[in-house]
Parts: sequence; structure tokens; C-alpha cells
Amino acid sequence: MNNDFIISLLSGTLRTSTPIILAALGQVYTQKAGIMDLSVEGTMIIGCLVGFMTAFFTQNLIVGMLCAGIAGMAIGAFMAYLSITVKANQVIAGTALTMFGTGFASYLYRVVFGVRKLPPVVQNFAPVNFGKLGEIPFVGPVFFSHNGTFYFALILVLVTWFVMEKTVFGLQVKAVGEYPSAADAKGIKVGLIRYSSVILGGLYSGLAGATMSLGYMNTYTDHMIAGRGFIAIAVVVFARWLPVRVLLAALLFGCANTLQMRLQSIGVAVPSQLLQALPYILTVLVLLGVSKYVNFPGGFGIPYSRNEK
Amino acid sequence: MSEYAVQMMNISKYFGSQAANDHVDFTLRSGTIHGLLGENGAGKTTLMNVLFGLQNADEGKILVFGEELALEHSPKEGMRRGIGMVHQHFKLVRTMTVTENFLLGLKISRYPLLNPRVVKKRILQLSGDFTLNIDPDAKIGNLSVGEQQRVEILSALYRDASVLILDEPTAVLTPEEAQEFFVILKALRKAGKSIILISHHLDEIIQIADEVTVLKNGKVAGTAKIDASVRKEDLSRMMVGRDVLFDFDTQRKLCGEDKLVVQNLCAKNERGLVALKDLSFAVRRGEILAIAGVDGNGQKELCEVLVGLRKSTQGSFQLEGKDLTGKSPACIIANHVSYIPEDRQTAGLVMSWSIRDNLILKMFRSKAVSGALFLHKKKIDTVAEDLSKAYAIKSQGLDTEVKNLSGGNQQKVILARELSQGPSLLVASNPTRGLDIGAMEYVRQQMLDVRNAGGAVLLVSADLEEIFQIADRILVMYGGRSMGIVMPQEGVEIVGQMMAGICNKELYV
Amino acid sequence: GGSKEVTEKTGDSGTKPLKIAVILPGKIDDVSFNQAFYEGMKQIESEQGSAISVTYVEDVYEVADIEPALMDFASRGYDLIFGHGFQFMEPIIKVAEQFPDTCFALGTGYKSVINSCVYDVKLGQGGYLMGALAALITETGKIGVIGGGDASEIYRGHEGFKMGARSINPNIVIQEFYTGDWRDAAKAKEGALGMYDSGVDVIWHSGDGIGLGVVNAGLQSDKLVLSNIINQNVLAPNNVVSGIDYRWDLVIREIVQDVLDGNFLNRENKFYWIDVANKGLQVSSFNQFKDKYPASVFEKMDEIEKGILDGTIVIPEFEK
Amino acid sequence: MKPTYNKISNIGRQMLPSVISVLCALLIGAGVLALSGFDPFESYKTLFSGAFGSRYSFSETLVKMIPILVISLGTSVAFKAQLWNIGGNGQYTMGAIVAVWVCVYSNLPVPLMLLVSFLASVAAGFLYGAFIGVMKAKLNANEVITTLMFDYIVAYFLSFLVYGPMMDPQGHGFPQSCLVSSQVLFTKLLKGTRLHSGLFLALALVVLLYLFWHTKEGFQVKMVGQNQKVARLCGLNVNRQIILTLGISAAFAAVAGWIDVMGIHGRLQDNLAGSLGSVATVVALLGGLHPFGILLSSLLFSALVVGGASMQRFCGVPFSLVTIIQSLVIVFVISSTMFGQQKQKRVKEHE
Ligand SMILES: Nc1ncnc2c1ncn2[C@@H]1O[C@H](COP(=O)(O)OP(=O)(O)OP(=O)(O)O)[C@@H](O)[C@H]1O
Ligand SMILES: Nc1ncnc2c1ncn2[C@@H]1O[C@H](COP(=O)(O)OP(=O)(O)OP(=O)(O)O)[C@@H](O)[C@H]1O
Ligand SMILES: [Mg+2]
Ligand SMILES: [Mg+2]
Repeated sequence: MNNDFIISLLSGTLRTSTPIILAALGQVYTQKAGIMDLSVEGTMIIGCLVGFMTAFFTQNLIVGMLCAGIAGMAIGAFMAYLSITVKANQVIAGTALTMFGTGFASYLYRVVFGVRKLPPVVQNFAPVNFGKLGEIPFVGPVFFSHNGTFYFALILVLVTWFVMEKTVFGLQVKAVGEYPSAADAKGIKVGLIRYSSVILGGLYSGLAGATMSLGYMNTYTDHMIAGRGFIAIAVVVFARWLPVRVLLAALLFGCANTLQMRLQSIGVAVPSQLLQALPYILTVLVLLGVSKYVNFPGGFGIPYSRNEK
Repeated sequence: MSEYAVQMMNISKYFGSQAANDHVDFTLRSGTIHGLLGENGAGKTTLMNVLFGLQNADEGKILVFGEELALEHSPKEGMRRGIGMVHQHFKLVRTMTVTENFLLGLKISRYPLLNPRVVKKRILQLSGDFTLNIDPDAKIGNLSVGEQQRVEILSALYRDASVLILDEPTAVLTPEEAQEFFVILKALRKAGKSIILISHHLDEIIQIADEVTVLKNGKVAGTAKIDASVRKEDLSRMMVGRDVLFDFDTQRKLCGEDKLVVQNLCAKNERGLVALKDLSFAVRRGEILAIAGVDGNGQKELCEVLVGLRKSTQGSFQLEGKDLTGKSPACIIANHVSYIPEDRQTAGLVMSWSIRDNLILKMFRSKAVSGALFLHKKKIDTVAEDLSKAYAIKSQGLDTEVKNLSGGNQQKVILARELSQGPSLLVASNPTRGLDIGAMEYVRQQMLDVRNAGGAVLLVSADLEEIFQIADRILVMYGGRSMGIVMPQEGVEIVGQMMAGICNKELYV
Repeated sequence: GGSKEVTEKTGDSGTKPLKIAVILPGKIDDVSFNQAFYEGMKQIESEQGSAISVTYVEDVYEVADIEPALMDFASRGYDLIFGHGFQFMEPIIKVAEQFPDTCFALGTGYKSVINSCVYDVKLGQGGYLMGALAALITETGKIGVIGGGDASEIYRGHEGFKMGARSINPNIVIQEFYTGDWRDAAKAKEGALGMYDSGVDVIWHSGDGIGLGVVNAGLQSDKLVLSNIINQNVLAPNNVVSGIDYRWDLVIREIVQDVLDGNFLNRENKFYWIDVANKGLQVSSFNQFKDKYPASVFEKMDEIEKGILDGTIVIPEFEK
Repeated sequence: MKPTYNKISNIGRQMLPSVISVLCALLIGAGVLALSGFDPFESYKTLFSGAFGSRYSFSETLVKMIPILVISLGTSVAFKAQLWNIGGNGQYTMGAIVAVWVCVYSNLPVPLMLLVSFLASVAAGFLYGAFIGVMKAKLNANEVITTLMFDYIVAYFLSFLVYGPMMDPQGHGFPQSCLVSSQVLFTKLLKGTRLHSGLFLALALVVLLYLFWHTKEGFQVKMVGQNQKVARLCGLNVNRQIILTLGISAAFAAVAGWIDVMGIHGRLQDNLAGSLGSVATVVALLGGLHPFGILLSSLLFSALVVGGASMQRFCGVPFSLVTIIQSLVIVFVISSTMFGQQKQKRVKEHE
């Protein structure tokens, strides 16, 4: 394998993992707070559409990202309402919201844009200019050739780590997920912290969705998320909810996915369908390898109610 | 400072149609220790939850230091008004350190960032002031129960609690730990704190409380000042409404061959550390062998190995000559081994199921309640009805969810399930922990009955009083080893020394 | 059979218009397979005026839902029903037997009955043209082709592409990639970026919605793209050189006319093709690239087109 | 005491909030329809008649109901044991693959072929689930994630088969397998419809599962779902039970795949499962994990899908709007259970 192949593979890896890093980071809050949130996929598609739509009309990508974040928070709030206030089964709530998100995004797109001969497009995020850094052989094209969304995701890795490890809020998130009744007894508003966490998760997912339409591509289509939300849910688990590991795990998945594409292109004699399954098989294998060390938060998936013993 | 730290007037709290607190009046004087007594389910914990704010009363009035506290207040508000509570089940996050647990309770508005150093310093200072001996960096999960308890107390003190609610704090402590604990309580009282102490051990109340309130069926059954004239019997009569028999007929009727023989048993604990080392002993037919020892010296692992929940790493054990080492729980159950687990709520019962279903958890495969494929509803009803009568389970019907039963009645459900088959070996782990004296008496009598029927009983207990009351022989465990066997006549002192690992009697078993 | 005959009052003309239903597996704005057909049908609609009335249903993606859709239209008295995709083949055959007076048209496939037809595209020809063009304009000697699912019509196109390219330069390096999905444009983009990274400078895409991803990759890497089905030049004027355009309106017109004329139901084995010969397959306009390449390129393309027409270039059926 | 009367009025009382919330969801849906310029009354009329209006449409509703029902019955088995098997799609697909494989590549006489393919599907489904179970029990791998990932893997596997080794050699290169012999296909129950005798099997499975919950095995499944420690202590082999339960759960989905092959598809094609898996997840939970409840909720959902498709065809309402209405139904029904519970509590207090 020559140098170009590896450069292409690695830079593709960083690119393809960006939305997964973001969505999985959001799930650090959500899952650590004890909520199993299967709505990520639906939230991402909503973020993808809303981000694109607002960027299209305002001609401003940042506004697009912001609005995608807000839309993500709205879906997060919906999920929080169902899983915390209604105390609904979280599997059903998440599945319902993914259904809702998929339907709603598709519907809204048609209502807003109608049927066009050519799809509406925006000028998407351009690669960040790192000057001389970009010219360093190997390192330049691999690390310094991407648009802002990737570096934004990297920054959020640090932010998430900081929030979870260094702030009172992060500690409270962990407490309400691990042992909500203890948190309650300490005067922490379990519902409030759980709401905040799920909404934060929604924010990240919304942003993740928008990176697909504004960073990765420059338009919106209905099937743009294509399971990336579910991958994020898997990634955060085998990263054991540690932001830096989330980064690595997402990169691993991105790498497997990019590798299968590159292998197909150069004509490896394996049926394309089997190569396409590679990232998912790898995810299962990694999960099997690390699961022994994965301890879900004590209150994971269980609605908290003060009066239940 | 006002004369009364807490005044609760006319408090009522309903769960569904049942009144857990029924027009209760309760007064705590400043700077005193107030005992709160009552049978299981009398409403003690509920009353304290209402005071602290974890649950809200349906009617009544609460004054704290003379000022009214809204009925619908939150724990946060309770803490702000100086109330601290140490719960029956500790409210500590086991995956976090002591310091982190403290940080959790602090106000975030002014300090969004964690600053563990400040907190650590204060923990060390407070811990020194009241000789609590707490390492701020220890993980809660690695602390003994006694230590966790002290963490809880410290946590209340940290938040400047002037009223401390302690819900059955001694239930999980060894007698030595309990005595140390009382020293701390006295120091706190001296420092001007007002303390509410819930306990089922009347001796303790008499020893340390200034006043006592007794609850019965959600109502106040009486209040008394503790002075030299108060006797245990008075209190127990107030609680149960009759005299409680604490003199069992322990005379041995049968005593025969070895039933359970344990040889050189070794095992590891969850963390992979050695928990049992070369343990050998035998329990005879018609005998109660008690295992005494400070919690965490291998008793739990021993029980688990004997009932098949844990694999031994070496050694073996035989029941009636049959080797059961490494057999599955199902196989061991089939050999008539019964087990009363220490943690009845998480390991002994399906809390959200009915009494009926909990009663047949073990026997649902037997012909008594099922056919070739199906469970027989009618047969189950009869069996459950009979058992609940025989074991005097107090409930609103067999459909009652077990989680709504009092601790004593929960334990009775387990006893009914485990003893109804006439066990050949009964392994009982702290079976009376947290039970009121009435229930305690009942459970001890049941164990004696098993013994008298020719069964072998292995009683693991941290309660020396219990051990000396009903055991025929006492094996002391320390660090996963046997320190030797003691006869009850030899006295408590030697057992205490052996429990502390000072004296090894191994040689003259 | 059907339960409910819906007889609709028609406006002023008095004659009943031909009721046509179009069932599409994807969305009508996918800038590809479905949209091309939708637009072709729209054109016929405007030509025929009140003689026909058309109902469109999009996104019928689940195979189990096809038959009820066909049944529903047939039983409500629709005269001509299009099922735009190979997966409609078996359902059409089943339903057509129950509704002998209804006409059915299947988009790509190989089986028909007396009241159904197949319309298809000689994608091998289109691919051949694109392959030749790619080989003519590549500077690196490396070209690529990206498809969605590895389906027959796509496969035929890809094989044609390889054959066409090799006819120009037998030693050319051809990369091939399937996303395995008709809709995940981002995956197609990543595949295209990878090809460009490895030195490919022209890519033809042949899948449905995924084409957008390839065009976007071309735009981002500033490399060349050949579009498929609909000319996507507007999306990246400096990168989309040309492409192959489908003109479904040709076959639609023919089919509709046959039905209107009463020619449809009395014939067997009705296959309608769009190909280079009937100009249903056309190389798109080169727009601003017209002047970029020497005349020899365009001459060669014309020569190939002629060769296909007069049979000197034979493109096999490429069945797997 | 009037036990029967009480029981009926109880069921009524339990159903009422669900019925009201379905109506609420439809009402909001009507608002959205009106806002987007569709006549809500007309649209709903079409939806209803599209699902129940004629012999054919009702038969289609039942045809759609069969796989949803059977998969969600299986889902409910796992859910009862607190095992979140949400991979109905993959398991359904696996059942279909094995069914076609046996029928196409074996030369058995017809009744035997039907039997063998059924058993093979059941076995494949069971092994599939058991494998998920082994990963869960032995390696602590979260089943939500493994079942999700397996959905993708199996979808690609199916794709591989129909584009590769199982492709119909007479199929001119189109991605599908050979048709299974028409003799093994189910008989149609109504002429001119797709309604097939698989319906009886599906209904039989409802009854079977109902009975199962009253057996000793069923009791064990529930026990493990409630509290693993207790189950272990009472002599159950919890790991074995987890593996078994997931196996049974997946076997149902595989049977659904088998039924659909024999009933409607007759062969393999890409994307055979569509969105059945996630629909089955919510249907199982909406049905309260009770076999008869699931029967009702799967009927409701298939009616929404089939009627919704009809609404799309004849009113031009995009199917995405139908999806929105579906999700609203779920949201309202789960919210209503909360309000129902609160009300009951209050009623009790005032007794
Ligand atoms: N959350 C609840 N829901 C329903 N009933 C409850 C709840 N909490 C307590 N109860 C009931 O209220 C009564 C009083 O319970 P409480 O826990 O206050 O008793 P207690 O005096 O603390 O008993 P113990 O000595 O066992 O701790 C019991 O009958 C109990 O079953
Ligand atoms: N996030 C934090 N990190 C580190 N130390 C903290 C943090 N929050 C509080 N502290 C410390 O704990 C002590 C008590 O905190 P708290 O916020 O409860 O103050 P307070 O004076 O008790 O408030 P109030 O006057 O409202 O009762 C403070 O003196 C502070 O030093
Ligand atoms: Mg209690
Ligand atoms: Mg209590």
C-alpha cells in the first residue's frame, strides 16, 4: 500500500467520522444520565434538514448550525418529556421519535422546497486554511485539509471531557444516571439534570446532522443519515462514555467504512456487499472485545420516581 | 436557639388507601437524641422522609426551630433549614469517591466548576473534629458499611445540619462499630446537634436516647423520657402490644451425625481477591452453627459457594455425604438446601410481583402447583393461602405487591418460601437485620424449629446477641479463615477477640 | 377482482380521459432515475392535455407494498399503470392477470404478459459512450465509475463503461465502486473522493440519489464528473463535463399513444427501448467544456455514436 | 362480587385512554393535513376505506398485519425478560433466506419441503437469537447494539445472496432468487387477494404465546426479566435462560419471514424487511406485551400503513405525513398510560 492510499484513507476517516463523533459525544451526557436514547437517528435527520434550510435562506452556515442545534434540542426535549415525565419505555420513545424525525424532515423539505428540477444547494463549509501546516507532507493532507466541522468536533471532545470531568454539572449527570435516588437525596433535581442531559444530547445530534448537509455535502436528501445515528449509539457504549475514547471509536468505525470503500475501488476480489458489511462486523467484534469492561450506569433505562422504592 | 428543633403536628401521609402516618405528632428538643421506635411498617421512615422532604405529607404542619416548613418542601429546602438525613439504604453513589459524593450536594450556581481541594480540606477537618476517620479519596464501593455510614453523617455535618435523622444506623454495624458510633453521637450532641435515631435495638435506645417516641400502625403509641426506670420490656410492650419472648427454648433435642461437611474451601470475591482460605467445618444434624465475624470477612462468599452462586477455587463440601461442590443452584436446591439471603429486597424477592408469585418462585416446577406444562392457578392459590396463614404474613391480600410490605412481612414471605419444604440445610445470612423485635423473635423461632425438626442451620450473623441466643456452636471467621469454634458458654469476650483476629482457637476445635 | 369502480365525471370535453398512474420507487426530486421519468411523464401530460390524467405516487420502496398499490389503481379503473423499477415485475404480472383490460408498463425487467409491456434503457450503450468519453478526457489514465446497488441496469452500464473506455485505451485503469444503497449520497461522495485521491480524474456515476454525492466530490476536489440520467452541469459548472441523458418521454409517448390507439392490448412481447438510435440516450451538452477539448474528442464521440447506430460497435447484453 | 363484570369494565377502563389518545393523534394529524392544504375529512375517509373499505383493502390490512404481528409477538417475549431485542428486521430476513434456500435447493416432496423449510427457518432464527444471547450472557454485549448491527450485516448478506450465489440464473441479472415451487406456497384465502393461510398460523401463534405465559417456561422468562439475582437463587440458569429467550424471540421473527416468503414473496429480493422491525418494536410495547393486546395494536398499525398508502395514492398526501401520524399515535398512547395511572392513583386515594 502506497503513501497516497494511506493519506486518502486517513483523511477520509476523519471526514466520515465527524458526524459520528458529534452524535456519540452527545450520547455521553444522555446515557451517563441513565437514558437510553434511540432517537439519535431521527434527531440527526431533523438537524440535517433544519440546518440546511436555515443556511439556505439566510445564506449563513453558522446560522444553519445554530438552528440545527436548536431543532436537535427540541427533539431532545421531546425525548426527555417521554422518558422522564411520562416515564415511557425508552426503547419505544426513541423508536417513535426516529419515526417522527424521518417523516417530519421528509415532509418539511417537500413543503418548503417543493419539487425542483435540481436540488437546492448551499455553499458548504470550505476547508480551513492552515497555511504552512497544510503543506507538511502526510500530516498536512491528513489533518489539516478538512472543513471546520471536523475541528469543531475535536473541540467538542475537549468540551465534553471538561464538562463531564471538571464541572459540578458533569458530576451530577453521572450521579443521576448511576443512582438517582442518592442524587435526589442530595438535593439534586434528578428530572432537571436528566432533561438537560437529554436535551444536550439532542443538541449534539442536531449539530451532527447539520454537518452532513452543510459540511459533508451541500444539500439535503431524505436518506442522508443512513444509520449513522445508530452507529453513534454503539460507538459511545464501546467507548465507555469517555469523550476521548469516543473520538477513537468513531475514528475506528470511520476508518473501517473508508477502508471498505477504498478496497472496493481498487478492485479487491471480495463481493461489494460483504465489504459494505465490514464496519458493522467490526463494531460487533470490538463490542465483544470490550463489553466485559462496560458497566452501564446503575439507573440506565429506568425511569426515576421518588415514591417507588 | 428555640427549645424545639423540630415540631411535627398532625402529620398524615397516605399510600393509596393505606395511611403510613396517621395524624402523628412528633417533637424533637434541641440538643437531644430522640429515639424513634416501632414495628416494621409502623411508618418511621415515612415520617422522617416527610420531615426531610423526600416525601410530602398529605396534611399536618412542620416547624423547624420554630419556623414553619412548607409541607411540600424538597430535600434541598430541608437541607437549607438544617436537616440532614442518613437513610436506611445509603444514598451514596458507589462508583464515585467520597469527595465527589460531597461535591454532588453543593450548590452549583456560584461554583459551576468542581473544586475538590476545598471540599477535601473541609472533609478532613470535620472528620478530625468528630473522629470519623474518613479518607476523602476512597471510592465508596470500596468502603465497609460502617465507613459508608460515617460518610453519610459527615455529609450531613458538612452541610451544617443541626438536625440529624439516622434511620436504623446500627442495623448494619457490628457491636463494636455500634459502640464507636455512639461515641460519635454523643460528641455530636455535645456540639449542640439534635438527633433522631431510629432503631430496632431497644438496648441501644435505652443506652443513648434522651427521649423516645413509639409508632404503631402509623399512629403514635406513646412518648417517654428515658431514665433509669425505663426497661426494655416497657418499650417492647408499647411497640408490639404484648410481651416479647426473648428466652427461647434452646435445649438441644436432637444432635446427630455431621450433615454438612466443608473441607478446605477456598474462593475469590468479585474483585478476584481471595475471600475464603482453607475453610473447614461441619454442621451437625439438629444444630445451629453460627458464623460470627465482622462483615466482609468471607461470610458472604461462603454462603454463595454453599448455595451454588459462586464457584469455589479449591476444597469441597458434602451434604449428607453427597458431594455438592461446584453444583448448580438448581441441583443444590434439589438436595433440600434453603437460603435466606442477606439482601432480601434485591436478592430474595421480586419486589414488583405479588405475594402469591413470590411464594412459588422456587416450587413452581413441583407437582403441587403445576402440571406437565402449565401452572395451576387454583393450586397456586391454595398453596399461597396456606403459606401466608402458616407464616402469618400480614397483607391486604395475596395480590399485594411485595414492595408494599413492611420489612418483617417481606422476610416472612422469604421464610415461607424457603422453609415450607422442610430443608435439610438452611443457610441464613443476617436473617433478622432490620426487623422489629416481634419479627426478630419470629424468625429466630423459625430457625429453631428447623433445627428441632432435624435440619442443620448455618446462621451467618453480625448480631452477637442473636448468635448467643440461639446458636449451638459458634465459628468465628476472620480474613476468610476460621479462627476456631466457640461454645456459647465460653462467653462473648473471646468471640470478640477472635473476630478482631487477635486470638486463634483453630487448634482445639 | 376489484371492488369499487370509481367513475369520475370529466369536465367539458365529455370524453373520459385516459387515467394513468405512475408508481415510483423513489422520490420525484431525486435528480435521477425517478425524476427523469417524472419529468418525461409531465411532458407527455402537457402534450396530451385533457386526453390523459396522471396520478403520481412516489417512494414506494418496500417490495411488499407494490402489489396493493397496483391493485388499488387497477381496481379504481385506471387504464394505464406504470411501475418504474424492476421490482414491479412479478407484482405486475400477478395483477395484470386479474385486470385484463388494464394496461401495465414495467420499467426495466424481462417478463411481460398480454396486457403489460416493458420499457428499458440500453444502458450498456450509454455506459459505452461515457467510458469512451472518460478515456478521451482523462489526463492521468485513471477513471472511475460509481453505482448505487449492484443491480442489472447499473451493472450493464458499468460493463459498457469499461468496454467503451478500453476501446480508446486498452491499458486504462478503471476503478469501480458500489455504495450498496440507492440513497446514501454521502457514501458515494466519500467513494469518489477516494478515487480522486488515488489519481482518478474523471468519474461517471450511475446510481439514483447517490449521484449528488459524486458531483459534490468533483466540486470539492476540482476534478471531472460525468452525470447520468439528468444533466447535472448546473450543480458544478466547472466539473460536470457532460453526461448521458435519458429521455423517458420517448417511450412514455409511445406507450401512451399505443394505449390511446387501442394498439396496446392486442400485442404480445411489448418491449420499448430508449437507446442511442432513438435518441433516448444522448450525450449531454458540453456547456463550457465545448472549447476545452480539441475537436478530435468530439469527432471521436460522433464516430462512436455512429458505430453504435450502424452496428459496427456491438455492445453485448452483459447479463451476470 | 361480580368478577366477570368487573373484568370487562376493567379492560374497558384500560382501553379507554388508548382509544382517546389515538383519536387525539388523528385530530392533530387532521390539523397538519388541513394546514398543508389537504381536506382532512376526505383524507381520513380514504385512509379508512383504504384499510377496511373493501374486501381487498381489508385483506391487505391483514396481509400487512401478519408479519408485524408475528415479529412483535417475538419481540414481546424478549421484552418481558427485559431483553431489548430490536433486531426484528435481521431475524425476519434470516428466516426468509433460509426458507427460500431450502425450497430452492432441495428436492423434497412438497409437504416435507414445507415442513423442513419451516423448521429450518425456526432453527435459523433461534440460533440467531441464541447467538445474540450468548454475546449478552457470556460477554455482556448490550443486545440493543448487537441486534441493531446485525440488522445491517444481514441486510448486506441478503444483498450479497441475491446479487451473487442465490441469484436466479434465468433472471437476466436482476437481483432476486429463483421462485420457490408454487406448490409449497400458501393457498389464498380469498380469491383475488393476497390474503393467505399464513394468517391462521399467525393467530395460532397469538394463542400459543398466550398459553406460553401460563406455562412454567413462561414463568421463568418473566422471572429472569424481573430480577436475575432472585432467579439465580431460585435455581434458574440465568445465562441459559437469556440465550433461550432471545432464541425464541428471534425464532418468531424468522417464522414471520418464512410466512411472508410462502405467503407473498415466493423468493428473495433486496430490502425484503423494509421497516417491519421498528414497527414491531413499538407494536409490541403498545400492545402491553400481551398477545391479545399485540393483536390489536398490530391491526391498528397495519391499518395505518395500508390506509396511509391509499391516502397517498388518492389524496396525494405524502407518505411522510402518514409516518408522522403513526409516531403521534405512539406518543399519545404512551403519554396516556401515564395520565391513566395518575388518575387511578387519585381514585384509590379517595376511596
Ligand atoms: N412508596 C410507598 N408506596 C406504598 N407504600 C409504602 C411506600 N413507602 C412505604 N409504604 C408503606 O407505608 C408503611 C410505612 O412504611 P415505613 O417504611 O415508613 O415503615 P418503617 O416504620 O420505616 O418500617 P421498617 O422498620 O421496616 O423500616 C408500610 O406499610 C409500607 O408498606
Ligand atoms: N463546586 C464547588 N467546588 C468546590 N467547593 C465548593 C463548590 N461549591 C461549594 N463549595 C464549597 O462548599 C462550601 C458550601 O457551599 P454552598 O454553596 O452550600 O455554600 P453556603 O455558604 O452553604 O450557601 P448558603 O449560604 O446559601 O447556605 C463553600 O464554602 C465552598 O467552599
Ligand atoms: Mg420500611
Ligand atoms: Mg424504615
